[in-house]
Amino acid sequence: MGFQFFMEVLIGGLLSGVMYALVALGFVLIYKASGVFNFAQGAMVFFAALSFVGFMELGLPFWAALLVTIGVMVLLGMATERFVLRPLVNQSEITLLMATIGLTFVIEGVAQLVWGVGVRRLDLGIKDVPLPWLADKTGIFISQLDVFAAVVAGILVATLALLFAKTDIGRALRAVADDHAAALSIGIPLKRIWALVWAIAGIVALVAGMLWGARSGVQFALVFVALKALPVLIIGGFTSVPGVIVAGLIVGAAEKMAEVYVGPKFGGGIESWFPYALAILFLLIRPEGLFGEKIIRRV
Amino acid sequence: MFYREAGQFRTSYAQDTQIFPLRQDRLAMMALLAAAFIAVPLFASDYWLRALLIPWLIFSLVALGQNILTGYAGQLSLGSAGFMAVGAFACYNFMLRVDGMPFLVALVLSGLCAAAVGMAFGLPSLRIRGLYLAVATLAAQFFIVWALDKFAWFKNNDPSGVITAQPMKILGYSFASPQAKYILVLAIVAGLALLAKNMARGATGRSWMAVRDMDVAAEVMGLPLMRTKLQAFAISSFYCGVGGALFAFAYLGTVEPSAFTIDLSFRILFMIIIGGVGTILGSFLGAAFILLLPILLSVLFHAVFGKIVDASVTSSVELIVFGSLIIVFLIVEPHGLARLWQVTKERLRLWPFPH
Amino acid sequence: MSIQLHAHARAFPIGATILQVEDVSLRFGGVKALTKISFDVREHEVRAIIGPNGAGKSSMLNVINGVYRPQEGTLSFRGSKLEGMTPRRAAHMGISRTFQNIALFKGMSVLDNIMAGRNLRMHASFLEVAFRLPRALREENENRDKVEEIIEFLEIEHIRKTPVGRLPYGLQKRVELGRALAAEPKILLLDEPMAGMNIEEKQDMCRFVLDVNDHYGTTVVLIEHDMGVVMDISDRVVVLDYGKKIGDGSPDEVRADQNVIDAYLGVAH
Amino acid sequence: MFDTGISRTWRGLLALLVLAATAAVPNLAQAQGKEQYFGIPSYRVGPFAAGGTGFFGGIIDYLQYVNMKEGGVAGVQMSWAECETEYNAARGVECYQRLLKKGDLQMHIFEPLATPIAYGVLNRVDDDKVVLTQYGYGRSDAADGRVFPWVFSTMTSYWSQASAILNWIATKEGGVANLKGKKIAHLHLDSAFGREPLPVLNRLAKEWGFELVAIPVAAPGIEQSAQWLRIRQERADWVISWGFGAGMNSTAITSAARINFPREKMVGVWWAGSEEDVLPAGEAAKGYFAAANVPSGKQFPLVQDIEKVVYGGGKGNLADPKRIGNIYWNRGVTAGIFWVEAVRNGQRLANKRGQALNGDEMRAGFEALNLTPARLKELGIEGMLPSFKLSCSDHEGAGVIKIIQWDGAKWNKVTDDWVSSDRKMIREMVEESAAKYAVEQKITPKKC
Repeated sequence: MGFQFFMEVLIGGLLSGVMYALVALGFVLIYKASGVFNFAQGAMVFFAALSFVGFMELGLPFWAALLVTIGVMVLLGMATERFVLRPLVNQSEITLLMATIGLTFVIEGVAQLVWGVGVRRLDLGIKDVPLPWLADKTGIFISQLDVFAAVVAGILVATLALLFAKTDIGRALRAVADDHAAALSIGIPLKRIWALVWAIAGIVALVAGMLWGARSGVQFALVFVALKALPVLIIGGFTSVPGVIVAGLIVGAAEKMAEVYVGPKFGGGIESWFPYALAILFLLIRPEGLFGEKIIRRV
Repeated sequence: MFYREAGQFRTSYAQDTQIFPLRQDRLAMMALLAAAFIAVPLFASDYWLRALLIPWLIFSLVALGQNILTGYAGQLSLGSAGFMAVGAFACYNFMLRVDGMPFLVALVLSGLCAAAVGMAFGLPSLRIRGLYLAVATLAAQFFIVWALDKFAWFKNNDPSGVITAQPMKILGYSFASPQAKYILVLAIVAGLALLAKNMARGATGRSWMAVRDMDVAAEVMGLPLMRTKLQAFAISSFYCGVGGALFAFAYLGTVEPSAFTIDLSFRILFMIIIGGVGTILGSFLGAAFILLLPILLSVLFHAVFGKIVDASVTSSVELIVFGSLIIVFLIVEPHGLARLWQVTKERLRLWPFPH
Repeated sequence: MSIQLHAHARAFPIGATILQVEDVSLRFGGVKALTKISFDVREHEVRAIIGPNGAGKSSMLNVINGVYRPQEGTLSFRGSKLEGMTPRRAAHMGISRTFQNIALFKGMSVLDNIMAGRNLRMHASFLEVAFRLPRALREENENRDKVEEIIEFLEIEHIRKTPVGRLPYGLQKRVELGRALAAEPKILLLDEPMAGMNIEEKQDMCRFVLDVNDHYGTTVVLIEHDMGVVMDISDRVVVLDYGKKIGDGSPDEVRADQNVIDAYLGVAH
Repeated sequence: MFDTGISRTWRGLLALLVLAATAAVPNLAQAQGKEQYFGIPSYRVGPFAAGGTGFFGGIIDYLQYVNMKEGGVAGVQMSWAECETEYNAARGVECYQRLLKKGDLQMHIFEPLATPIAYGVLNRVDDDKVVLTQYGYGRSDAADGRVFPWVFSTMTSYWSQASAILNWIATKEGGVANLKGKKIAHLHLDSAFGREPLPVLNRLAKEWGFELVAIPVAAPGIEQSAQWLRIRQERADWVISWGFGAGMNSTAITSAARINFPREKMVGVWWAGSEEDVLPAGEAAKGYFAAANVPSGKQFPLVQDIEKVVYGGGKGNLADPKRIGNIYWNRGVTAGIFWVEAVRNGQRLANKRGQALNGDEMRAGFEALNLTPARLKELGIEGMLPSFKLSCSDHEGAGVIKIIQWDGAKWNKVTDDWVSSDRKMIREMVEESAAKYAVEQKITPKKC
């Protein structure tokens, strides 16, 4: 049992980490492009999943519902850019953060007004049970849904990477991320880019929402996955996509290890703060996060 | 027309540095205090005292603490609810375990406990800044609540894992009636607010703001960054701690650790952003906005739509309106209510002559 | 103009060496910012460090007041070696400075900025301040006297209560000088005090620098890459290029130095 | 498609605006002179809204039913005002104070269905003469009416529930003896609520010789892989799932499936035993057990009648009538029954037939709650509530539960008669704990 169990904890942890990273990804995209710490990401995850299920309930087939929801999220993203961010441009980081929290309330309210407060389940056709063959061969239990989620996350990240690397939009994005002023000066439509990024973040939220929803139901509690993403973010650095992936894996594995092997000594439940303690440790070593850009402070 | 500084000259630095250089302001402040201490207890209904004014004062105090740290010293922190919890549980235990412990002493001690904890969790601020620090301080938030929840000793092994505040007695008089509670809280808050104002306008405040605005320059001028930052954390946490103790003793009565959630921390940060970063007044205005606006909305909606519309709808709409108002407000006046007030005053000075 | 200023006998004749820099080398990773720099600063003199952009002038200043730690070489203050300098220690020793790109406390008024400059002279604890105990009040008023004097000296009475963020560039530079003076420094380090100024502003600044030197006898070490102004106001000049010292001496000597001329060719001003 | 979403939103807002005009219309109850006023601190948004809408909807539907069916209690109309608490202590206290007075009307019963809010007002109810009912939650030792005269943990406290659940597990295992050496995991929300039953569980673990493994889950509990890895590591025989909120509870079930832990070996606290708690888990929830203070279903005559009268009359409170007969809604109805029964008793005892009651009379009426089998039959709720009576010293009364099982579509009761707790032991513990509280708070227990 010993080693098997260890492997189970490790792999399980890593896979949970992927789930965290999925949420953190949305934060990074927006922060990178517009310097906004978008606390509403959690609400967006909830809203996206809820809308998707809602449309299915209205009788839309899976793919149609998916497309429509993507449409919704894109609209939401653009609306946010137009009505929240654009008027607040050049405001301090905190002000922007606070605005996104206000946005959180709005999204939560709209979601519950439009779709009601009922709890729904989301079936992606993959059962959340251990991979049979793995269980038979090694006795190690790994949920196939988690594996599926990991694969999806991988594809998502790969697509984004491609988007950034190969397309003009991507190049523009990177330019914006590097230096807003410069980007403007070479004629990149900043506002359009921001809207685009918010739209992409919305889609990322949808993916995260669907996977989380399939795992633990589509319901208000999905809002709180944002909290799981925060330590991941500071370890990975607000501006680094590979950063959050790695950090997600680290946090996932570490927190499970801690909860299973150390937790019992303190009566358990240390998962609530352990990732943050871990994050602080990382920060003390690298204040700008694992992959974040080094902060150079000239005199 | 009467709001003028004409004929009021400052002949000494002391006069120049007083809180209200204008006589009119001084009079207004006195009137306000008189009203708060005498008129309100006499005429305000129990509902106003027990449900609105007492919590408002308490949260103003906490917001003040947050403002010292974030507004003046520029350290973005999300641990305030945690520090409140420390204060609440410390006060309970002092009252419980030291017999004959005077309430006010317990209050101060609990503030000191919070200050100590605050300093400990402020240490990362020496190396981490901005949003990174904010998220890092969440560690305080979660760890404190976890610890208080986990170890039964803090709750005197209460099987339900809650503490029940002891009656507040000062010199034999027990502050039990809403009026008495209100006056006690008001006195404490007013006193601490004055101290905060003194620090803010004195050398202490200058070093905080220096660290906030340009820490390298501050250091080059010989300011000890570490001491200044930790001092800010300590004082801020002291205010939060006292606020937390009052929250438990003068407001909720019976509390469980999980009453001090991260959501509360966010709301407190909200209060200072909406109210005005780096202003004493802003803390009070912001607390009013964040605390009372949702209540106002729900009262309004129930009054208007009452039983006619499904309450689920009104509740959701309340949420939407609240969120939108926050966004709109941040757009219209990103410097907070305090700035708004200042501007109106400036206008008043020149009125009726437009500048 | 400065010539005249120096013509009459100085209130504080140039004295003994107050600061000695020996074989200082500074590297950032592989990049060599300073290599084996040595020079001295005498009491009450105006010492300029000049050189083209990227010559390592600012680095030199940052070494002097302990923002950077040189890998090699030593600093000695009044003959005693300085180990492990830190900005705070420098401040306590009476070294204060201004910054190339203004580093004022934007949110605070001119008055508060300069008052902050005197923090080393305020010893009241936060409790004394909070309760406005005698010592706190006394310190506040005494230091305010000094600060008002400086404000007068720099002719910025009219903006006393204005948040520095709202001031024009030139005035901000002046306030920063005021903040540095507030500490009543032995040595005043000025990092390109005239950068980005127009002629009048530059002349004002020159006047203030010389007056400071004259009036308080403050030793001034200033950086400029614009030779013109510097030559007039400084007693001695060190010339750096690519982190190396290529000249040292009176303005006239330096002006005549071939290396210096070469270094400055191409970077016409 | 988004348009439907938008237009719905707009319709919502529009509805409000339109209704704003007609808001002046006074509500029926107020029109009549005599009315008994209730304050309803509901939560209809946020993570627990699914339960809140059901429960408070049930209460309102029953009050409405009493008004429509029999014109109130002896002509006294039931009236009520609602207030959104968001399951938040501070908001809840504000609601309590707001609802306390409505014009010249006074609130005499407060049921927040939220532990933090109950605590927030615990120290206020005595002075305000408000009966604080904790329907299946809150301080277990509040069952001691001598120390908590105004608090009623009717009808089964957490401690009784825990003991009853263990009794049932014991019978499943074929007797207490067979529990020796078995392992029972107490998977609980890491909060006061989650730890509440530990005194009982630990004590019985000692007495019966099974091993108890307490495994806390940090709120909100939508990520439990670590906890279930521990359960797998410990090789637990049974898991008691002591969670709150659909998020945590459904996650507990799915996480069990992830390690092939048999759902037939899981028993949920009744806050983990509603439709909302299992639906998100889908297939995985099949076979999952839960405790219930009130079983689900429409088979009860009263429920059918409410559907006919209230919803037939278009006065139903549930947005989605399909939820009639759900656990939370049924619970709400029975809560309403307690209130109305209290009013009936109160009118009788104070012989104020056909008049509104004051605080003391309401308290007396509630304390006189006596649901005999005959009465249950009259009300048409046989099997929906156990037969029990309260007394001056015993504010709990029943201390029994039903065990229900999810078949993938609905809850079925597995025990026909109610599973009882160890009444004697629990009472001892209650009195002991209440006494300690009395000492700490310098309360002199009143004589009974």
